[in-house]
Amino acid sequence: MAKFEPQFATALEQQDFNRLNSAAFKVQELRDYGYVVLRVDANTEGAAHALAKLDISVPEPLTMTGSLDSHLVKWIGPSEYGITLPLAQKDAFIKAAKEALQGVFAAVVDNSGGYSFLHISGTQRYEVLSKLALYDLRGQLPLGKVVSTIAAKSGVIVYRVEEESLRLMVRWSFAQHFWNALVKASEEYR
Amino acid sequence: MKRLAPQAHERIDRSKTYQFTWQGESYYAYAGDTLASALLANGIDVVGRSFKYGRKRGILAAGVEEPNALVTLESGGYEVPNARATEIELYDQLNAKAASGIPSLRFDLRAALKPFHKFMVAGFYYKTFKWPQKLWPHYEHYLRQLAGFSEVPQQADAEHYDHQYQFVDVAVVGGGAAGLSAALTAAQSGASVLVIDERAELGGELSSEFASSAEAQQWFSSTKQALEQMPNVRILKRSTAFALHDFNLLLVIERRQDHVSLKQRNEKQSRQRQHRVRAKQVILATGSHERPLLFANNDLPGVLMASAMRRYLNEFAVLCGDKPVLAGNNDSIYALAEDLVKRAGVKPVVLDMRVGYDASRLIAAGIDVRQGYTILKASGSNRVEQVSIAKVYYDGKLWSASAATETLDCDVVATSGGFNPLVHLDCHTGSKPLFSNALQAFLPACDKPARISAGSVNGHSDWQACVQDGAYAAHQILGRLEKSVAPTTVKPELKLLNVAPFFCPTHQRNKIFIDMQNDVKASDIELAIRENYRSIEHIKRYTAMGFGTDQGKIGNVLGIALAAQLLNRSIPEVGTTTFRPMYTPVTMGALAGEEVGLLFDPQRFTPIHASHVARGAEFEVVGQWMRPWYFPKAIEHLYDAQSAEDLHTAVQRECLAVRNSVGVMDASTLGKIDIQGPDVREFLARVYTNAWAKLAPGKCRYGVMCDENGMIIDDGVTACLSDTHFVMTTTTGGAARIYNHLETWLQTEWPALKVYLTSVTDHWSTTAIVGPKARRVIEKLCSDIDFNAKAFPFMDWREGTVAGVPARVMRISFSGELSYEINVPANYGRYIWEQVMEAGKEFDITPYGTETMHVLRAEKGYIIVGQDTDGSLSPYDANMGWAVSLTKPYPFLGQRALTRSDTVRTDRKQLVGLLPHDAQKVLPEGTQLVNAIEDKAMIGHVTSSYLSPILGRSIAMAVVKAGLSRMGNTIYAKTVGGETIPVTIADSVFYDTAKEKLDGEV
Amino acid sequence: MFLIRCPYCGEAREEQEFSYAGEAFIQRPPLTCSDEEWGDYLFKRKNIKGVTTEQWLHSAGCRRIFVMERNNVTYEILSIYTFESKRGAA
Amino acid sequence: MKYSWLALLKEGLKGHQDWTPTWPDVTPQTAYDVIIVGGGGHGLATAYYLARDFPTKKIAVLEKGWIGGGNTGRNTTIVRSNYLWDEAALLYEHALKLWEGLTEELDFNVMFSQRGVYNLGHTLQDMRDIERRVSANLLNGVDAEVVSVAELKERIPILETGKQVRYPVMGASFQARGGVARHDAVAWGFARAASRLGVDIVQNCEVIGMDVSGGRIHGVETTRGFIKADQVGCVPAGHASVLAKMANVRLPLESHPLQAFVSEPMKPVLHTVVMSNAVHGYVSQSDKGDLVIGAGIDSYTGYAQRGSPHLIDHCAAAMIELFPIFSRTRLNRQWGGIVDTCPDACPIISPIPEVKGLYFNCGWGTGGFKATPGSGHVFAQTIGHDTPHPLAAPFHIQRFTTGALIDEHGAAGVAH
Repeated sequence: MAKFEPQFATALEQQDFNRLNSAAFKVQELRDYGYVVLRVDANTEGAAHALAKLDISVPEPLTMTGSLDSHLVKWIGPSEYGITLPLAQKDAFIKAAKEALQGVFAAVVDNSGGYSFLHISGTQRYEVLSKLALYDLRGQLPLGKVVSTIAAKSGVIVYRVEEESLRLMVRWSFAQHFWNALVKASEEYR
Repeated sequence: MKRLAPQAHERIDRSKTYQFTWQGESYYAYAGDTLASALLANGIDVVGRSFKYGRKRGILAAGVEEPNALVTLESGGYEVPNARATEIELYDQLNAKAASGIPSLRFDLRAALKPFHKFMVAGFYYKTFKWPQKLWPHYEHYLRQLAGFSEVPQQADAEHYDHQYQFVDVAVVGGGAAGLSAALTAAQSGASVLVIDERAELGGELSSEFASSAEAQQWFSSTKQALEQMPNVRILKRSTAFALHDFNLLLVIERRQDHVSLKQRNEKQSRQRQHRVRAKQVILATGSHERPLLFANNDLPGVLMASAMRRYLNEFAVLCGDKPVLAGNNDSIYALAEDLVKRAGVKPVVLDMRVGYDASRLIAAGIDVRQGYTILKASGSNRVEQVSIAKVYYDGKLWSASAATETLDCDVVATSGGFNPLVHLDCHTGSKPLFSNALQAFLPACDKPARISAGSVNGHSDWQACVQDGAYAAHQILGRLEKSVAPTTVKPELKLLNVAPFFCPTHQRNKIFIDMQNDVKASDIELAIRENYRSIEHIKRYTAMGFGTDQGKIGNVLGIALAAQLLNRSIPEVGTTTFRPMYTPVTMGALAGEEVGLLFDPQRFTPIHASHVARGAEFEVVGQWMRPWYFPKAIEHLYDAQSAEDLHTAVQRECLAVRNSVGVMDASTLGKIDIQGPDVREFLARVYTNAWAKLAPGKCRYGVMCDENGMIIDDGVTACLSDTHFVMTTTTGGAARIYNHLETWLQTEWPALKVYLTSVTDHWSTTAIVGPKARRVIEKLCSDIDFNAKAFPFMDWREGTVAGVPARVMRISFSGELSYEINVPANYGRYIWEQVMEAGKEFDITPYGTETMHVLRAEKGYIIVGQDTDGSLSPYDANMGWAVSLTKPYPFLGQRALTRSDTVRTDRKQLVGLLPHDAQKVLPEGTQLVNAIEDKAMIGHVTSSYLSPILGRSIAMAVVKAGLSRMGNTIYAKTVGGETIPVTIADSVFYDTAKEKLDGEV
Repeated sequence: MFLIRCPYCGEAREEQEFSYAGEAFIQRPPLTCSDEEWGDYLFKRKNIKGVTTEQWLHSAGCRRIFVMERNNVTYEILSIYTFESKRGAA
Repeated sequence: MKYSWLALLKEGLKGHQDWTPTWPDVTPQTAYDVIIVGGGGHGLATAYYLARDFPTKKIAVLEKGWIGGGNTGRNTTIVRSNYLWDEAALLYEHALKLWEGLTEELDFNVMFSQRGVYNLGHTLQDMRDIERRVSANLLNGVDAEVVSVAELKERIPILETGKQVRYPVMGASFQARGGVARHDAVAWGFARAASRLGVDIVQNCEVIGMDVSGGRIHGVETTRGFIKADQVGCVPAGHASVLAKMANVRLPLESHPLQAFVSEPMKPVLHTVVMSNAVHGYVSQSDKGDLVIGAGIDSYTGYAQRGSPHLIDHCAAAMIELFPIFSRTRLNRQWGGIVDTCPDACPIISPIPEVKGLYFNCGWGTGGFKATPGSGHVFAQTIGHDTPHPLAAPFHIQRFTTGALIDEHGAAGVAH
């Protein structure tokens, strides 16, 4: 058998990121994050115990707990949490989660490949995004908040962990369309 | 008519002279002019022709209500049809021509038909051109040529548009006295405020006051400055709020570049932007439009609105005539008279229908003021030259005019017949305006939550009251927003302009124009009522009143008042027609915004897409996805450089490669749903028609899904990972719909079922290796799975490492060949594809697209939901009774429907195979089927049809009435092209009926 | 143009995030029902002019389905609640 | 008075003083043989054909507002008959044949303009569906043809037929006999013709109750008093469910907003009707010069005659996709109708089994206007003979029990 060197690619690998790289508007695609969907009713006894073991405190609606360098737990819906974590830790986390939740009505689903992870910054970020997003990202997305909404006719998850930037997840298959929309919307600021 | 010497508060900049072209001739004007003021300043009277009679028309108004001065602006990709001269800001090198005139503004055929005008009354076409009916298209052809204003631009748009979503506490519509005052009060509380104004400069009608009131000027400057400095205030100028929808969704068009000369436009910026504003509270400070007096020939050029004449005078320093006659039924005309004396030294004749207004100041200044008089008729050829006036009397109900008339010479007539508050936005969500007798006007009801009106839209006439009303309105809504507010302001008293009741002279009503643009005359309204078109909507539709580009902004209320008089009813009893968006016309491109071209709808791509592009694939649109359709090979020619295979050639090659060796296809677009929980089996058994209780981990099963009507809506393979964990696949086009469908059932009907659904469509990339040599390819890439046919049988799946990547490999088949579907996370999708291509090189592995996939599955009789089914086929109809289990402990979706009297009929359309007698004849898909050559009664249609390369003949799938019991019968396909093709009904499995190929090369 | 307060997300969102999912609380008859009862269940809707009780799915948000009482003449939203709360109350 | 050029000439010379009411305003009598509820095109057509074919019956049309004020006056006026399923095609073809003689029949120019209707295809499946529909049309005696992209470009030069758009056009079906008509004229023409045959047309008369007992109808309660009748035909478009409720009948309907809009009037540039389901829009240019554009149905129910603006935006984008030169034209007015839709997108033309003497004609979805004369005719026959007209029989309400749906959703698409 040949020696294989798997090549890891992201959804927007083919795009020229220099096109969106100004002080006014800058977009980066983050390669090093995994995404795990956790479905569980945290109020059940077994679940509470397992979550504690995993060091997960369940966030309130539209908020996040944890941190990006271990696991950032996003509220997606009732009994549904999206966990962003360093890619290198993903498999171990899934294994640990599945073990901890053994016997509990829960689901742990790897959805890392499902998304493109974007980091959006620049002084005009809200001006650009307000052309595409149905949600008031400028006024209604303080630090620590996460929303699932629509932008450029694509479903997106937008969240804020830093003062000067936004993070956004868009499904892989929509990523190129979303990119094209960002390029067009930011044209006047480049 | 001329430009006056510089005026103190004019809005033109005389330091900048612009050249512009009108009707092919060159003129000059100043920065700050509108095209209308520039035309007036250059002495141009006739700017348009009317719709029906081709009558000469001049500029009537100064704003968006203008019905006459429609122009075609620019050309090519910058052409603007039907633009109003009154709203075009002049820029250098502007090029405009009249939008009307057949063939020209100077000579109009419709005007030449003058002897026939008396027959061309409202609705005359309903009574004529009837016989013979067959000739109507010919009449219509000529009538169409006479209609319409501008041409549609001939080129695609050179500019682009965008949208912006805005979220504010308070949106203020209108930047006049009331709007600015409201905005300031609201902003001072800390609320976020958006001010929307349609003009180039804030101020609205207040600007006309600057000339006479230093106080107004000062208030304006300080308020404007204050607002501009507040960080919580955003001001949108050149922006029209054109619709107000429920929950205060205010739609605004901002004209970002229309005022810039073509050379200086910034192509990176949108031409116009649609703001979609969600405001917690809306303040409507939309103002009002003046309406004219009615008299015969009131449409002559040189007859205009008093407020327009005042605006041209004060803002643009344009005097519309040296010998003005001002006529009105309210106090406002006196302000114009004063300004004319002060600014231009012109002494107008002032006619006031009423008596009693104290005009002593004007009389003392030597002005001829005649109270109790009005105009009955105007005359002139290209422009008004004379008016006949008469004394009028009001008996408490109706006006009458004395028989004796007097003639005055004049060169301009300015009239005011009262004001129409701009209630439009308030009415867009269904509110009905309320008629005020005191104001002789319809006022906004403002009876929907979270909005309030302020200023002259409420009937206020002096600017101080508007300022006060604006502050009052802001105060009201701040209370609702729970913002800290400044001390209470009081609601200002209404200062009445004492508008006299409606009057329409009784003579020559066929010369009195109610709706100028559509040539609706007073006599047309009389005729409509005579013919029993008595509802205001009937009157409108019969006469076309208010149908124009101005949507009756000037004429409608006059028409309503006349109708009320003729019907002997009150104005509120007659009511208004419905106000609907748009308030003023909106560019189609601005509605669309950026979502045109490729952004019209998302294009979805698989992780392998770039590889397909590199291999020259042609793509097929499936749902939103772009799927490879076929992979044409380049063909070398002796002389030409190169061309590519056509669809047919490529598909033949691809099919044979799969059947004889190995092919590869991208199956990533199939929907995938991860299903977990203790009740998964029961859930699957409820949503699929077949049984799921015994499917062991490591196994896969095909399932058919029905709706509650018992008809097939989806199908796919579901793999069992463990007793509590399954992964379902859905059709490509059905993925989102089925996911929602399943969630809905789970959440509403079966909340007790412990099942979690997660869409993982995008996470997995799927590469299918298909063909007798598939095993040999995959074995080169994966060593930790035993691919022996016995160890890894059909409909099993295995976890393993493919080319170094953890993968789920499923042995399922949509072609009847040995097939492995390799599922890896999307990040490795393209890599795996390329590895497979590399490993398959020695077998000449052939990538194939959806077309070949379709042929291969049709050879095996596998259905495609949506192609072979259309929502009217049950599993039994599809000959898939084997996939229906009626013995499950709980009914599946649609189970009950399968036993209805019509659903159990044996003569329903059923899915069968067809073999054309001529084996080279491929039936067009969709072709209908009949029993006998001459029959017209259809018994079914062809759903799928191909030339099968492996069989060397044509095959088809079809639905045929009672088809399953008619094997071997000959029936006929009736093509659109007129052919009748004999075909034999056959089993739908055409190839490898013994399933010998499933295990591939042994 | 609806602005809908999702009871799970706890804040108002644009209509485009939601999918209308038909009349709420339609009783699903048992397998033993008559053709007529099944036909009524499948197709016959109250189709009220006035206040309707309907299901909406927050399809682009939390993917939960909830109940909305809405006046389909004035387009006023009278109340929004979850199925759980209804079940709890019943 | 017969309408003609001569009449116009005579009246014109007299100053148009002697024109008589197109239909007289009447006060309702206390009893009729047949009451038609709903004074839209379908209701007035029903009354006209009833009066014409059953001259002994005394007939009234009760309209709650003004005639033609519902969907008749708010649609995009497209007329065609190229439906897929036999039942629908035969019904609409029956209507189209009546359209072809309607102006003469009614002595009122309804401006029926057979300028042809194109239904565009944008995907391979669209093209299969087109082939299927055209093939069926031809066998049903409905004129139809499949048109290639190259041919489309020849016939409609302003149509974008290039490949560099999101959903390139791949071809079309064409019905040459399809076209448009003047919507208001249809209502007025039928009203005039019906009233000349003795039908009472009563405006501002809302039905607020039905007298049903002993399994049959005895009359209707209205805002202008009780009116007795043995037969009541309801043709209330979007309000069918409201009316049915009065007789304690449930219908398989949902009423949704359907939006449309028009541009400013411009010189003629589009001489036919173009429809596209895939990009969601349909357009023709009126004789006045307006581009008349129809958008999609809002997903929710609504009786407010307004819908959501994002549908309008999407439809405008669709129009620009098809006709890039429309981008700079300006839209003047938008509105919404209320369409009552059946689960199988086909109408109900049916006696009500549980109430003798009560009939419903409803559920036309977006297909109502084009059916007006045919719908009126078969409904009149159904009421007159108290048994379904053969063309109406498949549209019996019973089909929702047996499952014999006529599925126009499947392949034919939904926009009209």
